[in-house]
Amino acid sequence: MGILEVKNVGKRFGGLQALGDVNLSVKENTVHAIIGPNGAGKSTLLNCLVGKLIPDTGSVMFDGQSVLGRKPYEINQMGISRVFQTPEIFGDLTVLENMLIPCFAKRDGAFSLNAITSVPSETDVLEKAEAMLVEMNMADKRHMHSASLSRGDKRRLEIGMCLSQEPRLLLLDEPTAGMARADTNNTIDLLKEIKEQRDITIAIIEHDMHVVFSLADRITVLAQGTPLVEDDPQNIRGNPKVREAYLGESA
Amino acid sequence: MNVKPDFSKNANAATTAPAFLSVWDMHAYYGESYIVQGINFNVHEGEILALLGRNGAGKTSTLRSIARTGSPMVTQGEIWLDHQPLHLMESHEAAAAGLGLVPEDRRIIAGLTVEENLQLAQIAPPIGWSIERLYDLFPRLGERRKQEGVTLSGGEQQMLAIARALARDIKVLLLDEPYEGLAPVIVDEIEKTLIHVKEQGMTTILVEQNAVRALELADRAVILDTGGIVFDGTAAEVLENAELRAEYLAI
Amino acid sequence: MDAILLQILNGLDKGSAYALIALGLTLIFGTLGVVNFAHGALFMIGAFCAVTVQRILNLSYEVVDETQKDFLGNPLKVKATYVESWFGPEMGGAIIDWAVPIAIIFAIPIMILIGFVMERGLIKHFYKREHADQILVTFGLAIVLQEVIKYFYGANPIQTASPEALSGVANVGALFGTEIFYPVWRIVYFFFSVVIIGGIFSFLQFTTFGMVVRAGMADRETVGLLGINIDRRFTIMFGIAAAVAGLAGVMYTPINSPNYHMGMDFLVLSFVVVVVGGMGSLPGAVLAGFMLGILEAFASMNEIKSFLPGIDQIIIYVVAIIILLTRPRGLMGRKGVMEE
Amino acid sequence: FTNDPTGSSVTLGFNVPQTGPYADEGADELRAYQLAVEHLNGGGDGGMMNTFSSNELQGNGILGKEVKFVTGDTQTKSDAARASAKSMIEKDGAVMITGGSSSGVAIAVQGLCQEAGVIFMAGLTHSNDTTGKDKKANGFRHFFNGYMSGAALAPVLKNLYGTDRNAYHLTADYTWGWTQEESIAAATEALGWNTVEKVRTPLAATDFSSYIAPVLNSGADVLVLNHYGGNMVNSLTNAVQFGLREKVVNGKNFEIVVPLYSRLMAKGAGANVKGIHGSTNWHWSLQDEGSQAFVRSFGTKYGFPPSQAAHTVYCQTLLYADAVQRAGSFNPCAVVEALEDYEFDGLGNGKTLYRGEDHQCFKDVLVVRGKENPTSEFDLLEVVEVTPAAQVTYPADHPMFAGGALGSCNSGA
Amino acid sequence: MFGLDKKDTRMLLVVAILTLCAPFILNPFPTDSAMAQFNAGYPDLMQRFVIFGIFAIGFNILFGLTGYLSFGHAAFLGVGSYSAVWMFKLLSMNVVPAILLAVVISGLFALLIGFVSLRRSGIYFSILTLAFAQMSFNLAYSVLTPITNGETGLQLTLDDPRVLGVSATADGSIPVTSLFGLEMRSTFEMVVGPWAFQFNAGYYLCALVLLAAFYLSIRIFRSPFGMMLRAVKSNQQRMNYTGLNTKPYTLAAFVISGMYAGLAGGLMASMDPLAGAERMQWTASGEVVLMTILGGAGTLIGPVLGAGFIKYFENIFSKINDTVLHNWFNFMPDGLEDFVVFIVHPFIGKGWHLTLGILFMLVVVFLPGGLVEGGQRIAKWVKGRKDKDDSSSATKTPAE
Ligand SMILES: Nc1ncnc2c1ncn2[C@@H]1O[C@H](COP(=O)(O)OP(=O)(O)OP(=O)(O)O)[C@@H](O)[C@H]1O
Ligand SMILES: Nc1ncnc2c1ncn2[C@@H]1O[C@H](COP(=O)(O)OP(=O)(O)OP(=O)(O)O)[C@@H](O)[C@H]1O
Ligand SMILES: [Mg+2]
Ligand SMILES: [Mg+2]
Repeated sequence: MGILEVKNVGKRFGGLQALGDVNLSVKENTVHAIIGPNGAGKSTLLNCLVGKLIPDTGSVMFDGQSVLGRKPYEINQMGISRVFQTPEIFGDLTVLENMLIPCFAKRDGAFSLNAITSVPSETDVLEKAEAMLVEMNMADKRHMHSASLSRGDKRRLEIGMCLSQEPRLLLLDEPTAGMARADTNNTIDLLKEIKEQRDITIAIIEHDMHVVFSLADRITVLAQGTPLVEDDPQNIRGNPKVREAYLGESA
Repeated sequence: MNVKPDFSKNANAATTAPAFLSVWDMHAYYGESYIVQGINFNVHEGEILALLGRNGAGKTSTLRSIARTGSPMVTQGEIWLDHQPLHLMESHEAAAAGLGLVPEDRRIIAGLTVEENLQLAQIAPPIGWSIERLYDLFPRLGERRKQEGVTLSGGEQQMLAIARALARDIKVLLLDEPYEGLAPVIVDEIEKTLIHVKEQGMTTILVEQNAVRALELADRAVILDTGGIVFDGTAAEVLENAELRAEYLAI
Repeated sequence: MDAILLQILNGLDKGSAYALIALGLTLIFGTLGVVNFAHGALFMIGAFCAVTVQRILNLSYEVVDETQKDFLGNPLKVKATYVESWFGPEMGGAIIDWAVPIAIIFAIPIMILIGFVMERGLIKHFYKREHADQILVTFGLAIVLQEVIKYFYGANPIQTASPEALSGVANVGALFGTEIFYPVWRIVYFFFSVVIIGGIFSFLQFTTFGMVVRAGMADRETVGLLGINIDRRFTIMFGIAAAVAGLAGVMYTPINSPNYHMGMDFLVLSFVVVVVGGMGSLPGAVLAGFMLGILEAFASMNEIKSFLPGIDQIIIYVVAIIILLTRPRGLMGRKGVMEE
Repeated sequence: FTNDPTGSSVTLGFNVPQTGPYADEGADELRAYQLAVEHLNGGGDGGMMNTFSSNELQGNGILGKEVKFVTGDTQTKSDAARASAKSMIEKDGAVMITGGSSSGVAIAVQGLCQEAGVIFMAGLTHSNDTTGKDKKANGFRHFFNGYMSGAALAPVLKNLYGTDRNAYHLTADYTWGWTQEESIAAATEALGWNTVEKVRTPLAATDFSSYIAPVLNSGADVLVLNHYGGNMVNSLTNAVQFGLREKVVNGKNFEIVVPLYSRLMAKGAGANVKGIHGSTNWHWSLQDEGSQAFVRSFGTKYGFPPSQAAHTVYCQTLLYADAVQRAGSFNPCAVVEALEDYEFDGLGNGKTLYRGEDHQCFKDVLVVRGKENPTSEFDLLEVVEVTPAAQVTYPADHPMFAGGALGSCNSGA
Repeated sequence: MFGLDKKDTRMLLVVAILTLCAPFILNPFPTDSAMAQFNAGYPDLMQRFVIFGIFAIGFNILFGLTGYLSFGHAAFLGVGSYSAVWMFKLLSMNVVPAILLAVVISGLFALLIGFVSLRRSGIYFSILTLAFAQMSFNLAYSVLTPITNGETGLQLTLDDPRVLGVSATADGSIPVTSLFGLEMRSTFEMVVGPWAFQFNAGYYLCALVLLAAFYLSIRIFRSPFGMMLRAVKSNQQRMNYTGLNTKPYTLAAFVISGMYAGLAGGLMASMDPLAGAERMQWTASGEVVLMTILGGAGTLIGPVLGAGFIKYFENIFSKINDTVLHNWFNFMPDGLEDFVVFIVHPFIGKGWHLTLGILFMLVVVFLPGGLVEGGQRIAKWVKGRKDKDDSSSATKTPAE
């Protein structure tokens, strides 16, 4: 049994069957990559996992509990964090504040009327956020408005925010898109390290094969809403169907 | 010392190269932060220029300055496109003069369908590729012509953004990370298209994190770092110069 | 039965007034995204165009009539209008009588001009600003316009009658074989509204203008990058909206005597209509206008008031609340328009 | 006592609506106040000071002190009116507050003046409550009220329209409207009229079509509009639009009655007022000496005749000054004593009494009609009947005025 | 100090000094001078300044932090006023129970309206709140007259029960509001040369409440709760996917700001025991919106400034009339005097609205951050002249 069990999930948008019949099992403490052509339904699948969309059919179990029918914040409190395809951060807040919010959410739960203490006096949370900023190599930008970060930086910030929640399952939707090569490599290292240290499971969507092959323990190829194959990275690389439908010559 | 060339006349090949697009001593700010710090470069007709640099180097800002978006604010400098002074124009005039930008966050217009997004590009002359021809290039878009543009998958949106630029008859195409989020096969497709339009005489500036890929396509390269130009030469030179690659491109 | 038919007519008539005012507002507020608290003022200015035309046509010189005395006991100065002395009492009288329809001809260019000036001079700088700032600036503008009108025309209502030929009542019931008398001018108002609403619809529906403006609303920058001069289109849109508001005002004058704060009276209501109709939707605004008009007419019937006292005072708000709670974006709202 | 004027001048507070729907009435009141102050200080032609039955006023101010005034804006809102009155009392040291153009405001300010210990001379307020359940010892009203309108109108209506009538009331849904509706209905029912329906209309309504339409089928043959200001202008206009005036119901011509009329309203409703009856406190066309004197000095100064609001407040200013003069003191309690049960003449409505029990004034009430052929823009109403004071007088404990207590005068000491 | 950082402490102290010395500061002109017209240091207006300041501070907790623009906040103020007056009628003239009840009732009312309205966001939310408030106003004006006394407003009368007090005083008047015997209207007048300063018990009570309210709002702004609210404004989606439930956050902010409004309403009734229905009208709700924006939404001190600004105009400008103008300008030759008066005339007295409208426009156009930004610019200019090479201004700190 994997920590995440997706069974027979289907989703239609009007006339379009975006997800056909998806079965997926993600093992604890592995990196599971989902790849596939554009519009294959990868992001849609992720949306079904975090409560952004409700699948028409099927079930999604996380750690033995169903996530369907729960609000996004409840799912997150169960231990699932998500990085979006286009960065979703608090643009009006500073980088440090962005980092503080997930730390508070982790400590205080979904709601807390903590209106009397001041933020600077919450040393434990502050320390944690600062540490995460250092880890993400963004400590020098802590007082910038996050809206004015360059896009690569926004993405790194978002990853940091999710990591600081210490999720059990981290969902990444193209985390390195638009990231400079050096940072991409840093991110790969960081994710590897985190997986090792923190006992975390990662599901990642990526088009950058360099990232996929350096990280993934297992790869599912999705095409037109249904899994084409699921296998080890080596076998996927060699699979002619995948090469033709997805990788092209450049792989 | 640089001497300012006279762009407005038919530039004399002897003094300066017969540049098609010239950027001269351009400075730009976001509010009070000084981002583009006095850059000069030329692009010749029909060539592909790769504009490279780390995250936050100022690539996007440079493209947006050329396209006259107003943000960042260009405080000084001249931009000439085929003897037309872009720096005196507003963005819609620059677009009419022959500039097309594929912005980095795609900027698909909410509330409009795929087809309307394309039609919108053909309201103001000059008109380029027909919508049917664009659908031939990106069949996925043709299949989704009635779908609201912003609900497309990430990669599909990227296709739409590129198609929208081609829908206008442009002389210079500014591409801000066009491959981002695209499946490798599609990237191959687009590369072919770029070569095709280049053969027809289109001039292109390409910003791309996948530097090797960009350099293999490009004729020349400009490398930016913290808002200034640190290298301007042929693409081959960059590929050969390991030091340069390591320092600015981390490859 | 007749009573119900009559209330339906009343509802349609009220509704056409609401729809027309809301239509102008939704062009600015629902489409351009500017919270325009000066819209009521535009409506009011339209009405005062009619007042002004009437005043101009009534411009007169004084003739001393020794046989009569004024309130201080001096010989009475009798007024004679220039129009009548130029065109003769017959023709002149007719021209004065038709002041309100004549005002329409003047109001269109004037209102468009006011719209242009307002947009170019002020609103243009506020598209990107927060709604709060838009509220403050347009509210300030509304006060200023209102006070200027008050300064010149006073605070009391000014009677502006419809032409003799269009006043009085007509038997609408003839269509159904009964007798239902309804004021002619209100019927005119209804058809006028339908024509204007239809005209605006077809303009925005059958041309790309509407799409471009909507696109510009969603993302000005990108539309600019596609070579479209969005500023100019916004200005035109504003001019149209001002003209629609102004025409609604001109036509409304014979129904209720205009005064300087009539705009404020309608302002809140028109915002409610637009939002209930759904942001960004023209048909929504029109539908909501008619719906609220009819409901209001029914709520003011004695039969209903007697078991729900005061319902006519709150019916619009009650309906608004119910609709907004059951339909997240009003009747026909577009996603993403002013939802944050 | 509060704000005892110690210097060479005394300050009065004129608190009128300068913004909002009654701003024009407020402006006219201000003109009359200025005129009154001018006359009190010995300027101008003296106006009604010359016709006033009391000869105490000398044209040298009040008790020899020059009269100064401050003005404020009530905005026709109780809150704003009280704020403005408070600032006159607390900041400017006014010993008397006067003005207003709506009953709610008058009652609210009257309450304030009672608490603060200054005299309040109510301006235009027609609700029975002002000198009924909300009466206050420090407040006096020169204007007439709903009951008096009914009492004055009833005999005229009887003569004109007979005793067999079905009346339909449209009433502005707030306290003034209710008291007027009650008064008129009682007065007409006493004639033998039948009240078909009493319908409340929202104060904010601008289009009354949906309230007018049911009148057509109700069997009523008289419509009573208990509306004031913009409400009345619109409801009357709408009623005429719907052809009510041309209708014949129960074999009789359909009639409309507007119990409280003013010239400014008549102007707003234009031709629609022609032939419609109502009551008013005073009209410039009155031929008595006092009215003539007032119209002359007002008309000469401003170029048009005064409204009833202007007349009311002018009288009140003179009456206050006269009372102080007679009492020999600005002390509110002395003024109250001087005004209570004071009878005088020469201020336009014949012999007038300020009744001590409720501080209501009793004088002749005018029944007017919209003029068919006005000779000028001011000549909109004609007086059909001057109802003598005796006919509109009621006992102080009349049920319509029950509840509340006058209390005792408060000098603020 | 007080758990605030240095900057906030300084601001709190400045506000404290300003409010406590207001009777001096607001009366800068000698009583008999022509400029005395501009003096605002009399009890009623000073009370209004601070009461509307409280109202605006509360409104800003909702609007400034979460961006939810309520167009019905006046309803809570009205409800607070009515509750307080009822307390005076039924219980006693002591202001404490009245104010407490005002806060509690308006809090409950806010909970109800907030719970429903917060199901929508953006303009839809604004219109829902507007609809609720307009309904309350219309009903208060007519059908609910037995509770609200309609148009006239709820007033005290001589026959109210007042179980813990007296219905009428010995000399037959209505008793006055007090704080355990200290009458709210008692005023001590201090005459210094040509100046007269008034120290009013009611004002000082309001001022202390304002300081407490202001202090609390600083704490809220600087607390994790305040940060969460700003995050809600910035990106609700991210909030949800970060495991935070936005609804209770916004609802709590709504209720808190409703209670502030109720507090203001209760104080208003305590200073002047009358509650009018117009307090609940949309124009009143609009006024607090304008105050907040005019002062600077999302800043701490802005709403108070905005409230003062508008109230000053309403009460001072509207009272300038032609006679006053002639007094000011009578040093000029006659013709010129008349001309100047003629020019100024439309803007004062009954034209005060015109001036206010023009000022609204000028402020938004030239000071996008409201009056606070004006202050900041002046401060910066002064500072810039002191040390020209201070270049730390590049980073934009959240304004206060
Ligand atoms: N709200 C929607 N309405 C209609 N169609 C939708 C909607 N959302 C997604 N789709 C369609 O569903 C398909 C799957 O989209 P999805 O975003 O999951 O693709 P993806 O695998 O993430 O692709 P990419 O790699 O390009 O991001 C796409 O074809 C998309 O156009
Ligand atoms: N709106 C903005 N306001 C203020 N600063 C900004 C803004 N946008 C970008 N910047 C800053 O300008 C600098 C250059 O940003 P730019 O987006 O041009 O970089 P880039 O080279 O395109 O980077 P990337 O590869 O990450 O897209 C960065 O330091 C960024 O923080
Ligand atoms: Mg995707
Ligand atoms: Mg970039």
